[in-house]
Amino acid sequence: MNSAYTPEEQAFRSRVREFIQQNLPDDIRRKTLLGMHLNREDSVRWQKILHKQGWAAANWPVEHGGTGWSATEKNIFDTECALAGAPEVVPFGMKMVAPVIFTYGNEEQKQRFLPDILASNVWWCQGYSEPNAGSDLASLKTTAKRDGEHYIVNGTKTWTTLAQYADWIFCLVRTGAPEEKNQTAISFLLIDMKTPGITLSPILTLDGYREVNEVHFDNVRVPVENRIGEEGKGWTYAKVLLTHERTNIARVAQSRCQLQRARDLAAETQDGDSTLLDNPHFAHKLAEIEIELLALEYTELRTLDAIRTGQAPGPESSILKIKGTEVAQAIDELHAEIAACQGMPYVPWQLEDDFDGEKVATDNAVNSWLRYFNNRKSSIYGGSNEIQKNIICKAVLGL
Amino acid sequence: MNSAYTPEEQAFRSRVREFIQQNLPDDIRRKTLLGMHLNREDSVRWQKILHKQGWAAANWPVEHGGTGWSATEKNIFDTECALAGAPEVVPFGMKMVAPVIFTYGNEEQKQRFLPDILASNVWWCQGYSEPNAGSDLASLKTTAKRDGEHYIVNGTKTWTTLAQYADWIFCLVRTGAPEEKNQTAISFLLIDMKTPGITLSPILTLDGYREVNEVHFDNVRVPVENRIGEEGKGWTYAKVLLTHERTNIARVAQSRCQLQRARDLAAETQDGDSTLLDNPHFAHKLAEIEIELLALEYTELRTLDAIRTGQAPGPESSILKIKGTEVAQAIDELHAEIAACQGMPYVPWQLEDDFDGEKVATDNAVNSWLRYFNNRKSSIYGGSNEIQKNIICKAVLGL
Amino acid sequence: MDFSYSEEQQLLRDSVARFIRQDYAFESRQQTVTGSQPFNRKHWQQFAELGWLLVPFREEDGGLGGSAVDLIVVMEEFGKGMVVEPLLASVILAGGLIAEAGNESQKSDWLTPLIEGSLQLAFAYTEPQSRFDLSSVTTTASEDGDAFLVDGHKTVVINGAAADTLVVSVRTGGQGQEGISLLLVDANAEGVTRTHYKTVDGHNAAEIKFNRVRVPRANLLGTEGDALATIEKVIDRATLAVCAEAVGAMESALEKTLEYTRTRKQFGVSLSSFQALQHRMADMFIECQQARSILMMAAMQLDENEGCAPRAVSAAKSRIGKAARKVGQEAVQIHGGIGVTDELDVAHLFKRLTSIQYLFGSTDYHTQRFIRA
Amino acid sequence: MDFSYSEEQQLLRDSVARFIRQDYAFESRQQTVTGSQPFNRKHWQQFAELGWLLVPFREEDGGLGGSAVDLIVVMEEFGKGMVVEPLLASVILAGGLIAEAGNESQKSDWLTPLIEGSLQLAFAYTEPQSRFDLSSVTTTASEDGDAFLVDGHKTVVINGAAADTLVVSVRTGGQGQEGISLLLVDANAEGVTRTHYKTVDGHNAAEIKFNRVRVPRANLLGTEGDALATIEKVIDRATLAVCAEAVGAMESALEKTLEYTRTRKQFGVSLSSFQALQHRMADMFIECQQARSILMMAAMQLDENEGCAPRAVSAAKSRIGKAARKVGQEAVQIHGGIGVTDELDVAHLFKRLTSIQYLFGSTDYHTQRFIRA
Repeated sequence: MNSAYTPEEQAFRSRVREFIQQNLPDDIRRKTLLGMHLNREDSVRWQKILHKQGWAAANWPVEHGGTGWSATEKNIFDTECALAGAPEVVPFGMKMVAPVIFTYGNEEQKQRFLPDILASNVWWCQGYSEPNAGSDLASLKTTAKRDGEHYIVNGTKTWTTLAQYADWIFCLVRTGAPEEKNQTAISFLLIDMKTPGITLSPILTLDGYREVNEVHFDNVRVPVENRIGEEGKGWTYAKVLLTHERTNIARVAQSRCQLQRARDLAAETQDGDSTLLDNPHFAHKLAEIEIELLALEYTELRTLDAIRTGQAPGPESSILKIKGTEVAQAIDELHAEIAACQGMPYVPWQLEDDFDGEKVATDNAVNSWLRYFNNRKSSIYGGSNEIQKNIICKAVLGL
Repeated sequence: MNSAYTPEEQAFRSRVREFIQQNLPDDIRRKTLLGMHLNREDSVRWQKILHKQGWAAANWPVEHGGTGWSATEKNIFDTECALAGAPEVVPFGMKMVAPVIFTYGNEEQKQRFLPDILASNVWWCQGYSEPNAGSDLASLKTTAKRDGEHYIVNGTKTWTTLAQYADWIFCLVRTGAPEEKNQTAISFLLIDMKTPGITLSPILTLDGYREVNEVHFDNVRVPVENRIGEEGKGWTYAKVLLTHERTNIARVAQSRCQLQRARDLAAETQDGDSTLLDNPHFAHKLAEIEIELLALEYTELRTLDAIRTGQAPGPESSILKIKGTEVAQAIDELHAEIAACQGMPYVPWQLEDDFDGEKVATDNAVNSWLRYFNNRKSSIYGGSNEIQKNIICKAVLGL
Repeated sequence: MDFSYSEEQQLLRDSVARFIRQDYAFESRQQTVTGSQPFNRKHWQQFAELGWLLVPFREEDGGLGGSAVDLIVVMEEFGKGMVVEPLLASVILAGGLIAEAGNESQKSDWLTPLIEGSLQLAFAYTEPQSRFDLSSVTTTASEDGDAFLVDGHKTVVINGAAADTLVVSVRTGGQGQEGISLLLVDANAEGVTRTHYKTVDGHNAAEIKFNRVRVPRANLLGTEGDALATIEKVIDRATLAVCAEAVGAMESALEKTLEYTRTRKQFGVSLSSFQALQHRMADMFIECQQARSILMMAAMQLDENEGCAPRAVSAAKSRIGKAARKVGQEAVQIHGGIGVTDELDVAHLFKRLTSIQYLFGSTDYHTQRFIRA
Repeated sequence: MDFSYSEEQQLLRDSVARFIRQDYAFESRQQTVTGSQPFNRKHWQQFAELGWLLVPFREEDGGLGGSAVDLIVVMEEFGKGMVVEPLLASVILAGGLIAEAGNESQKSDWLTPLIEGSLQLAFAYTEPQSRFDLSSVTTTASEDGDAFLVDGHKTVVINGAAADTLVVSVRTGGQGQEGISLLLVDANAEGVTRTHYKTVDGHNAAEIKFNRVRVPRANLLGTEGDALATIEKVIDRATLAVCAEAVGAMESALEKTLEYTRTRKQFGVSLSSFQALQHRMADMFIECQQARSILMMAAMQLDENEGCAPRAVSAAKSRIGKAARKVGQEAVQIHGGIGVTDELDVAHLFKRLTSIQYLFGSTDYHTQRFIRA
C-alpha cells in the first residue's frame, strides 16, 4: 500500500499545471473561482485552447482524437484544472453524445459529428427528462412517428441545460407504442435546433439564472439518418453510457479549491475583535469539512485504484456522489456564512466583465449566496441523493 | 398569552420544594443525581415518605387516595422532584396497574389491591411484551386456559423491569383462540409472583445491570377472581391506559438538572491550559443543548396548556418523547465527554453506600459512562422513536 | 399560564391571513419583486388602513400597545406570504428607534406620518466591516455649529431605496460601545448617495454613502453618544419579528412539501408513501414545533421580563436559525428539480429563510451571545 | 499509487481473521472479560507463536518491519473480534516506547521477552488531571544517588493489572513540555500500589500509585527530560491502531445490523424492508467507507511522510471518532431492545467504539489538534 504517484504521473501533473498556468485566460479563471455561470463564449474559448493542445477529449479513444488517458491521468488533469480555476468541460457534446456516436453511430455519423464536437464548433444539449417524470425516466412520452425518410417528433423535454446556446440536441424519443417497454420502444435521435417546430421556454433556477429550459417539439421533421443505431434500441444505448464514464463525480479538487478560498476569505473577515477564521467554532466547522474532504479524496483514490486493477467502479460511485455534493454544499454554506448579510444584494450583473457601475458589495459576497442557492441542485440532479442511497441499499447492502 | 404561574401554583411549588428539602434522604438524593439505579428499599423508602404526606399517588382520583392534582400541578411536582434529586415514582403499581384496577376492577379488587399500592407495600411488575415481538404487541402468545375457578397460564414475558423485586405481576394473556383478534381474545390477569411455576431469567442491560427479566409461566394456576373486568377485554383496557396518563414524558426537569451538573463538572475539569467549560467548542455544544431544552420546555408547557383548556394532548406527546430522549441522551454524552477516559473503569460497586475500598475514579466519572450506555434504551423503550415518527406521520401529517 | 392568543390577537391574525390569501398570491408577489418599484405602495396603504402600522407602538405613541406577542402575530402571517413591504425595516426598526428614543416633537414629525402610511423610514446601521457587531460604527458625525456633518458608508440598508428619512447610527466620539449616536437624516439631502437594488429575497435595499451631509442638531435621537442600548433593544425586537416570520415561512414550506409529496407520483406511487421521506417530514414538523415553542418563550419574556430579553432572543434566534436552515433545505430537496426553480414558491421561502438565518446575527453568533448573556 | 495489501499483509490478515473465527467467539470472549484473569494467557501464547507480537517492530529490533499498514491489518481484525488481549497496551504502546527510546541493553532486557510473549508491559502516563494533555505530568522522579525516587498517581493504566514492568512518564524537572522523562519501573516494586479492575469494554486496567519508589538510573529510557516527542510519536501510532480497530468494529456492527434487519420480522415484514431504516444503514455504510479511507490515508502518511503524522493521525481520529459514535449508536438503535442488552455482541461493539472515541484524545480534541497541526 502506498500513496505515491509514479514518476510518469508526476511529470504529467507538472505538464498539465504548467500548461494551464500559461494558457488559462484570467477572466475565465476569475469567473470559475468565483463559481459564476460561464457563458457560451467563455466555455468555448477555453475548450478550443485545450483542443489545440490535444487535450480536449479526455474520455475519447485516441482514434477519434481523444487523449487515451488512464483513469488516474484523467483524475490528475481534472484536479489540476480545478485547483487552477480552469472550467470543466461542458459535458453534453464531449462526454454525453460523443460516446454514443463513436460507440453506436455509423461511419458517416462519426465523420459528420465528432470533429465539430472535438473542436467545440457545435454546442449540444440533452433531451432526456420530461415534465412530471422526476428521477423516473421510464415514462417517456415524446413521440417520433416515421414518415418516409423522416421522423415527426412531438412532445416536450425539460431540465435541458443551456439549450439557449445549443445548435443540436440529442433526444430519447418513443418510436414504439405507448404501452411498449422502453427496451424496445425508445430511439436515440440527433436533432438540429434550427429545425422548424422547436421552441424553448426558459426555466430560471432559484438564483435567477436561465440555467435550464423546456424544449417543445411540434411536428419537428428529423431525417432518419440522424437516428443513432437501431430503431428501438435508444434506451439501451443511453443506459450503458449513463452508468459509464462518470468521472470527477466527487469534485474533490473543486471543493479543495473552494475550501481554501473560504479559509482565505474568513481570515480577512472581521468578526468582533478578531477575524472569522479565529472564531473557534467557525474554525472547528471548517476543519470538520476539511477532514471530510480528505476522507472523500481517499475514497475517490480507492475507486481509481480499483479501476486501475480492473475492478468495476460500480455502486461505490454513489458514495462519491452523495459525499461529494454534501461536502460541496457545506463549503457553499461556509462561503454564504462568511459573506453573511453582504450576500443579500441581488446584483449578478456587477460580476460581469463589462460592468462599469459602482459595486454594492464584493464579488465574493454577491456570488456566494447565489452559488449556495444554485448548488442545492447538486444533490437533486443526476440521480438525487435519495436515489443514490436506494442504489447502495440494493446493490451493495443487499436490502 | 403569558407564562406566569398563578399565585396558587406558585404557593404549591414552594410547598413541594420545601417538603422535599426537609424530607428527602441524602443518600437517595445522591444516587438520583448521579443517575444510579435505585434498589427496592430506596424507592419504597421515598415513596412511603410521600405517602405519609398524601402525595404518593399524583395520578389517582381523590376517592382512592390520590392527590387530584391538575396537569400543571403534576408538572410542578415532577419538576421540583427532579430538580431536587428526588427519585421518580416506580410506575408499575402506581401508574400502570392501579388505573386499570380503579377503572375496570370490581369493588373487591379495588379494596384488595389499591391500599397496598398506595402505601408501597407491594411491588408490581408488568407482563406485556413477549420474546421476538419488539414494538409489535399484536402477537401475544402467552395462554390462559380456563380450568374451573382457575386459569392455567403458560408462556414467557420479557423486558420485565425489576421483576426480581416484584410481589405481583399484571399480565396480558390469551384466553381466546390463537387466530382470534386481540380485541376479544386477550384478558388482563393479576398474578402473585410466589405462585408455583413462575421462574425468572435475568437480562442484563449493557451497563451490566439486572434491569429486566424474562418471566416464564409453566402451568401457573391463577384464580379467576384475579382477572380484571371481562374475559377477552384485556387488550382494550391496556390500550386505553397506555395512551392515557403519560406524564413527564419529556423529562425536562431531569434534563435541566443534569445539564446544570454537566456545566458545574465541566467548570472543574482541566482541559489544556483552561477548563473544559472555557473550551469554546464544548461551550457551544452545551449551549445548543440548553437552547433545545428550553424549546422543549415550552413545547411541554404548550401541551399542558392544551390539556388545561380541554384539548386532548394527542400525538403531540410523540414530539415530547422524541425530543425528550434526544436531549437527555445528548446530556448523557456531555457527561461521558466530561469524564472522558475516567469513565472507562467498570466499578459500579464503588458507588454503593456500603463501599469502603479505595475509589478508582470519581463517582461522577464512573457512573457517567454507565448512564450513557444504559440510557440508549430511552429512544427504544416505550415506543421507539421510529414508532413515534410513524405516529406523527399518520396522525398529524396525514401521510 | 396561558398560551392562547387574545380575542384581539386572533382578529388581527385573521385579518392578516385574509390579506395574504386574497391580495398576496405568490404570482402577484413576484410581480412586485421583479418590478421596478421598491414594493407595492397600494399594499402599504392597506396596511395603514387596517391599522397594522400601529401594532408595534405603545398607546402613548399612538399605537395599539406594542406587545411582542402582537408583533409575532402579524409577522408569522407575513412569513407565510413572504411579504416584502417594509413593516420590519420602516416601522419596527426605524419607527421603533424613534418611539424608543425620540422626543415629542420628533415623534410628531416622523412617527405620526409613519403610522398614517405617508412616510417611509429605514435604519442605516450596518457597515462593510461591521458584520453583526452593533458597536462597529465608523460613520462619523462631527459638530459643525448647530448641526452635524456626517461621513461614512452604510451597507445593505433594507428599505433604503424607498426611505424618505434614514435613521443613521454614527460615531460622535469615543470608541467601541461608547460614543454612538442616532441621527435622523433626510434621504435626499445633499451628500447622500444611494445605490438601489433588490435583495435575493425580494426586499428593496440600498448602499448609502454620506459625504459631509449636514444634519441639524434637532435631528439627534436621544442622548448624544449613548445610543447603543437603544439600538440593541430595538434590534432585539426586530430579531424576534424575523423569528416569527421564519416560523410562518417554515410552516408554509412544510405544508407545501406535504401537499407536493401527496400528489406527486414517482415509480407509480405517491412520494409521500416513501418512509424515508415520511420520517424526514416528521423531523421538519418537529423543527417547526420546537421553533414555535421558543418563539413564544422569547415573546413572553420580552413582554414580561425585559432584563432577560437578550438571552431569550438569542436562544430563539439560534434555535430558529437552525430550524430555518433544515426546513428550508429539506423542503427544496424533497421537492426535487422543481424545488430549485424560480417559479416555485418553496424556492423563495428557502431564500427568505436563508436571509433570516443571517439577519441581525447568524445562528452561531446568537448561540455565542446566549453563552455570554 | 497502490491501495492493496501486499501478499504478506493478506496472509497476516487471514491468519488473524482465522483466529477470531475459530478461537474468539463472542461467548468465549465474554468468559474472559467476566473472569478473574486480566485476559486469556493462552491466546497471548498463540499471538507470540503466530508472530503477531513482532508486527509493530522494526527488523533491527527483532520485528517484522513495523509499518503502520501492517499494524492496521492486525488491529482491524482485532476490532471485529473485540480482542481484549493487550497487544495495544503492552506491545504497541509500552513496547513501542522501548523500541523508540531504549538502548541495546534495555531492548534485550525488555523487548526480547516481550516479543517472546513472556513479559507484560503497560504504559502509565495519564493522571487524574491530565485529560488528553500528554505534557500534564505531575508524577515526579527525584534523584537519589544512582537512582530516582518516583511519587505520583497514574490512572486508567490499560494492562496495568497484568503488567510485570511499567513504562512511567515522570517529571524530572522543568515545566510544561520540558522535563518529562520515561522510566522502566518494576510493577511489583516496593511503594507501587495497584488497584485492578476491568474497563467497561473488557480490558484490564489499574490505578497505580507510586510512593517513593526506587528506580535505578539504568532504567531511564532515552534522554532525561526529553521524552515528550517520543511519547507523542508512539501515541500517534497507538491512535492509528485504535482507529483501525474502530474500522473493524464498525464494519462488524454494520454487518450484524444488516443481518438482524433481514431476519427480524415486525408487523409481518422484515425490518430491512422499511425504507427509513434502509437509508440509515446506507448512511452507516458511507460512514464505514469514509472511515476506512481516512484510516488508509493516515497509515500511508505515517509510513511515507513522518512529518505529517500528527495532522494525518488527528484527521483520522477525528473522522473515525465521529463515525464510531454514529455507527455504534445506530447499530444499537436499529436492533431495538435486544441492542441494549449485555448478551448481544453489538452492545459490546458499541461500548468499545465509545472507548475508542475517547482513547488518546476525543473527537473534538483531535479536530482542534488538526487545526493547530
